[in-house]
Amino acid sequence: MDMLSLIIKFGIYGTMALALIAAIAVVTLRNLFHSALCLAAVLIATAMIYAAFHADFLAAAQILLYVGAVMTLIIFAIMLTEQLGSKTIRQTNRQNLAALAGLLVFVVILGRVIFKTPWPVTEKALASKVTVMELGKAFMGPYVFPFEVISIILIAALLGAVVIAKKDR
Amino acid sequence: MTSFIEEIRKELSERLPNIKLRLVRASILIENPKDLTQVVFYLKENPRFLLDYLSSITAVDYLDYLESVYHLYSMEKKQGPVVLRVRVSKTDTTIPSLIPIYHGAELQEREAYDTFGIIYEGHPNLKRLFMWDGFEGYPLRKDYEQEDSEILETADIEWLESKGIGITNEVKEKAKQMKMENKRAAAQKPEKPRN
Amino acid sequence: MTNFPSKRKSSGIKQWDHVYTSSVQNAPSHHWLKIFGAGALKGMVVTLKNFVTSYFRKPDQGGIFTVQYPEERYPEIENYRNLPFLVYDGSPDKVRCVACGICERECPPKCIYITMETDVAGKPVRKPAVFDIDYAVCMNCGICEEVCPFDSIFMDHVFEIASPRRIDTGMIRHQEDLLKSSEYLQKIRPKTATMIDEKKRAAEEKKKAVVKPPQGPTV
Amino acid sequence: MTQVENRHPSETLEINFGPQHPSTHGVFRMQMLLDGEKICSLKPVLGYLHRNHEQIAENITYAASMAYTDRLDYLNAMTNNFAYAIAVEKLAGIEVPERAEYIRVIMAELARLVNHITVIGFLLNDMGAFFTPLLYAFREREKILDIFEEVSGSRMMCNYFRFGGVKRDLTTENLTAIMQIVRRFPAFLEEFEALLTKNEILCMRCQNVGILPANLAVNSSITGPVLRASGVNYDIRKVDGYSIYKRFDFRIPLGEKGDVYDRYFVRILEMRESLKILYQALNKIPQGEFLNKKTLPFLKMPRNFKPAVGEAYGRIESPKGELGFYLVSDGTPQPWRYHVRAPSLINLTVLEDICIGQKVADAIIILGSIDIVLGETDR
Amino acid sequence: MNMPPLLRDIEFAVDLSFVNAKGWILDLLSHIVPDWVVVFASIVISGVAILVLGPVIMMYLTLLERKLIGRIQNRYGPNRVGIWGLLQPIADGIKMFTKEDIVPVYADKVIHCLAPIVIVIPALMVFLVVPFGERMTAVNLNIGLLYFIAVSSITTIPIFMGSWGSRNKYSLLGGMRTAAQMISYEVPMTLSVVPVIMMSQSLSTNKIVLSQSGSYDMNWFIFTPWGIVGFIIFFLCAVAECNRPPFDLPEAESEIIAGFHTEYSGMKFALFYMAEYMNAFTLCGIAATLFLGGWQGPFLPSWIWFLGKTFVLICVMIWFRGTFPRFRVDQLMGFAWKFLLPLTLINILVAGLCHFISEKTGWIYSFIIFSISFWVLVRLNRPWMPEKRHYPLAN
Repeated sequence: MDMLSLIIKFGIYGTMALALIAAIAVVTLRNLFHSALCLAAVLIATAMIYAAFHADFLAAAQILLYVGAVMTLIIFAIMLTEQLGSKTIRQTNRQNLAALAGLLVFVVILGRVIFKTPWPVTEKALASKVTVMELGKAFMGPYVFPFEVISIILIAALLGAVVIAKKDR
Repeated sequence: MTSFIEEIRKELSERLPNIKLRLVRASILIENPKDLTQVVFYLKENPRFLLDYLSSITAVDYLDYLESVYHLYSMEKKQGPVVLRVRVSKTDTTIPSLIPIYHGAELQEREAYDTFGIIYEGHPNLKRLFMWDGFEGYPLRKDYEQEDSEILETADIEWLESKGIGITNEVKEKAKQMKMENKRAAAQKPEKPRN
Repeated sequence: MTNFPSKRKSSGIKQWDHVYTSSVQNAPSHHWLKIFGAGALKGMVVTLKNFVTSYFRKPDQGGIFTVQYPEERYPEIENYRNLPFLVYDGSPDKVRCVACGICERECPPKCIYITMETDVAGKPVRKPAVFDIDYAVCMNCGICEEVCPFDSIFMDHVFEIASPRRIDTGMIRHQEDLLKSSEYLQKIRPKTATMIDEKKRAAEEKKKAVVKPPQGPTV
Repeated sequence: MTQVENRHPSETLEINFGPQHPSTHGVFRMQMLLDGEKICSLKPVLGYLHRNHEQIAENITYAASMAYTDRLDYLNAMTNNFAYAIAVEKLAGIEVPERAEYIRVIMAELARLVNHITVIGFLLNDMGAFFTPLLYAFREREKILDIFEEVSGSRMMCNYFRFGGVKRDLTTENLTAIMQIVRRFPAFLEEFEALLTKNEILCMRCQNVGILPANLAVNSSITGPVLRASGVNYDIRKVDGYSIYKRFDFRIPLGEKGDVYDRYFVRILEMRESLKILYQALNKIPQGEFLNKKTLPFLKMPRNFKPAVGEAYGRIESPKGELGFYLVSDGTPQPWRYHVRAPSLINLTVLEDICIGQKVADAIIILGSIDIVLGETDR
Repeated sequence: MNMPPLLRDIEFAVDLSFVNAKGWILDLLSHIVPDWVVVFASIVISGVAILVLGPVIMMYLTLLERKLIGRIQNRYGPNRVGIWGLLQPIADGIKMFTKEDIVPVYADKVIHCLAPIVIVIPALMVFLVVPFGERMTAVNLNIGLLYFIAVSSITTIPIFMGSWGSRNKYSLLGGMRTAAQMISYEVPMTLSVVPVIMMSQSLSTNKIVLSQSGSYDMNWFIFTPWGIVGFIIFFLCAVAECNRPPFDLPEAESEIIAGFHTEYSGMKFALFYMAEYMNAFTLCGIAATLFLGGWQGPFLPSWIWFLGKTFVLICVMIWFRGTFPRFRVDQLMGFAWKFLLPLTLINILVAGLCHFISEKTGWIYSFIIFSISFWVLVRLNRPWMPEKRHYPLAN
């Protein structure tokens, strides 16, 4: 366990901690714009974790899709609806007890799932680095059907958006 | 040129007999301001004159009455100016606005109102054109007394103090005293230059 | 480049038309030539030409026409007028000005202030005691130079007199700051100075030729 | 279940394109109500440069306020002096000798060239071309302003015209210098047009933007290139034929649709017409006195210039439109009433009608193409 | 290449001078410190190189731009500070440091101050994948290009933060325009890169450059039919991506004062400025890598070739700034979605076609396809084409 891997381990734990803090901040911050930015921070932190585990395509895709596109649209929405963004609207609805109970139930279920399922960690999977070439082949090879179905769903979403936007012209 | 004015005057007196007109210095004076719109509308629509271009509206202060002068041209027939005049006393200064006939009169009437105080009825938003809305008085009238910027009034002193500028006491006394006699800090009229 | 129609003989409007109608406007615009980017490319060619010619062309043929102000200066233009000054012949106390006050009256923004000097007995002497010009108010229109009957006030060529504040920074020039010698006038305004000298010489000859009894001083 | 009206009105943004804005050509303010980028309403607010020019003119003599007319439309002082000189000559009945008329026409047409290239330069600046067309225009403008400086004494505040003529005669060097400029100007225009006229982005930004129909233009008493761009043939040089414009062969370019592109291109064609006038005037300028002998004493004593009681309205075709002076005299050296008919102010009446419905970027260009100068608008 | 051995050694040495320098430092260090520190040191060295290279490039790009635009407009650029104005960037830097840092009263302080920092990070991160020379890529990622596109898409968020944080109507408008422009120009940019990836069968920038070597290192991708069209589209999108004229809507001085950085002054404004110029440099670098064969070139050392090509592309960007007026928002978006996007799809089709048929016939087919598609697109975008106007001369 030489020093370098130690530093890297600490780095990973650091980013995980950062992601956790940012996630909590998203829920608790009053100003909506701040919480949107914390959401972006969470997404970038997860991308960093992917990169640390050598899933570089996933990291780049995560940044490109989530931070580049989804976050931009969320912030766009916040900026467009004037009242939503500026005034700090009361976000809590005073039902702390119910929320706490729900949280406990959720944590218990999650814990059992994590410890019960046998994670099939094979040596080969850890060693081999999946290159983009293989991903491409997989998309066009065995997984071509789900790939096409997703594209159809996206086009449907696109048409829906156009119809809604066109309605008030 | 005068023959053109004569011709118009003859035409007007025939067509609109009940309107009193007078020729003043190669221009047509309409006695009663109220029938201004009728005359102008007639001149604009009549195929012989077609005065479709209102060049300028000017207000002039002749001490005992205010006068509004209109220069009309015809862009079709490229004919020279037809000058109309309307006189109105200093007290009730209302003249019918020409906006329904000429869209171009809007800013010029606002300017005449701002500098001379002629109220044009029917003007969509008759506000002051150059001065800020809180300005009293009409600057281009002959009897307008300009405010003297050296002498401070109580209102000025309050504003200055709100901005944190110290004022000496005797200036304040003078302002209070002027307020008692409710005199305005008016500048003396520029004395006639020595001939 | 369009050359000039000097040699063309046909009179009337046709003669100028071909020279001045813009060649771009009636350039043959065949359909296929009108590809989308053609206009933009032509614009870029113009800027490229200007970029290249700026290195070796003379100033007015597309070269660089900047004058580096403090080092290089623009050639002095004789008729330039900026801020008046008073002229004296010989020594500063022999001022041409007789304090008649015409320029004070005619100055549009009223920035000249003159008081006539009175000698011991209280009789007015035809010389100005106080002659102030407020350089901050003066709009250098040159009317004082035109109306002065005694050719004593002229427009100067100095323009580097900026000052940080408008009031009490010496912008109100008193008589001693305004006085400049007639040689200075000759240097900056040669044409007007020579014209005034001829007028003066002609007046002397007329006076010598017709010996008239001297009238009283005209106020 | 009632049909919920889901279309909540998107909130409009109230913006002030205020006195300090890089492209309002001076201290002019537009109160705009924006729905996204589209303009819902636009109120011009004036008065930031109001110096009460007309009251000043009533306290000083006729000759003194000639110096003030330079400050009306400070882009071309020569045409302001020309209009004021014509008005006073009409009032007092002074005629102008031949040579002076030619000098006046030459100076007025040079001022028109300066105005039109500067306007196109600033219009391109508003469109975003980073100062390049403006600096090409300024290169030509410098040469013409040098002529003005040699002749009148100052580059922009010329104060060159006097009642009955001009202040100083044109020497032969001045004439050759002007001929030099006129000779090289078409080449500059070729280059300027090559850069701009067929430029796709300029066509995209200008064509069918801010269309001013002809009848609305006439009804709102619009004059100048803006009116001619809408296709109305009305140029005071041809209509009144004041001064000696009747002797020159020149044509009036008319636009087709009255949008920003037409106003830009009509100004370029007008520059070509001014070049024709300049060329003919420079060739036919006679010798002779440059100032009417009768008005010479008034130069020395402006106080004695007391025109007869009466009124006069003199107007010329200034590069911005019809510039008129309405003077009423009561026999004293000061005018009783001095009113300036400012083309910039009156051309603003249509600003709101054209801009409604256009985008924010178009409003800036439309204002640039109407070409107002605040000195003349606010007086 | 049959070059005399001596000349080749010199060229080789000069070419890899920077790589050798780093290697020399590293093995000097390895004698002193344990090996894991050496790994760390190599990261630090390349990091420091980028952190120094970025701002210096930005400073001298501003000077180059002001000089070139000055010459286009027949005037000198800055020449008062230093011999040809060479010290001008340093003077600007000092000015930026000493200028007062104004934060508007109602501004959202945290976001207002965070925005300039967040915008510089992606601008610097992109330097990782730019291949400066033979073995001089900072990190040889095998998804280099995807990394570049992902990181350059982050710049939208700080611009939003800037426009929202400064609570100013003009910057709000600027923020809206930025979002519209960034999203609508990212799509054609990504698609115009696809043919390059298809032909070089890899996302790593190094492999892309290597696949463009060949006889005299000159068979660059731009010499293929789809390469030209792809290069033009990529370059236009690059100009739009870093908000430079004729696509500089977000900071249109004449309309919305300075767009999203209206309320910024002093060092914060300098950071925005730096991010813009670094984006311009990296985008030109990537354009050179993808289409002009990166550091491939017959004789000169590799990094001179790369910097030369990027320099030429930057001069073209500055040339655009000196010539063109600005698009309007709807025309800008229309140009991207209705003109560039279909063209990139057709370009991918032609690239595929060229892969399977021979060189010569490839040119003919692609010329036919492109001219037809170009004509159809121009026909479809009829409202934006310049109309022919007739101006009668009445008298």
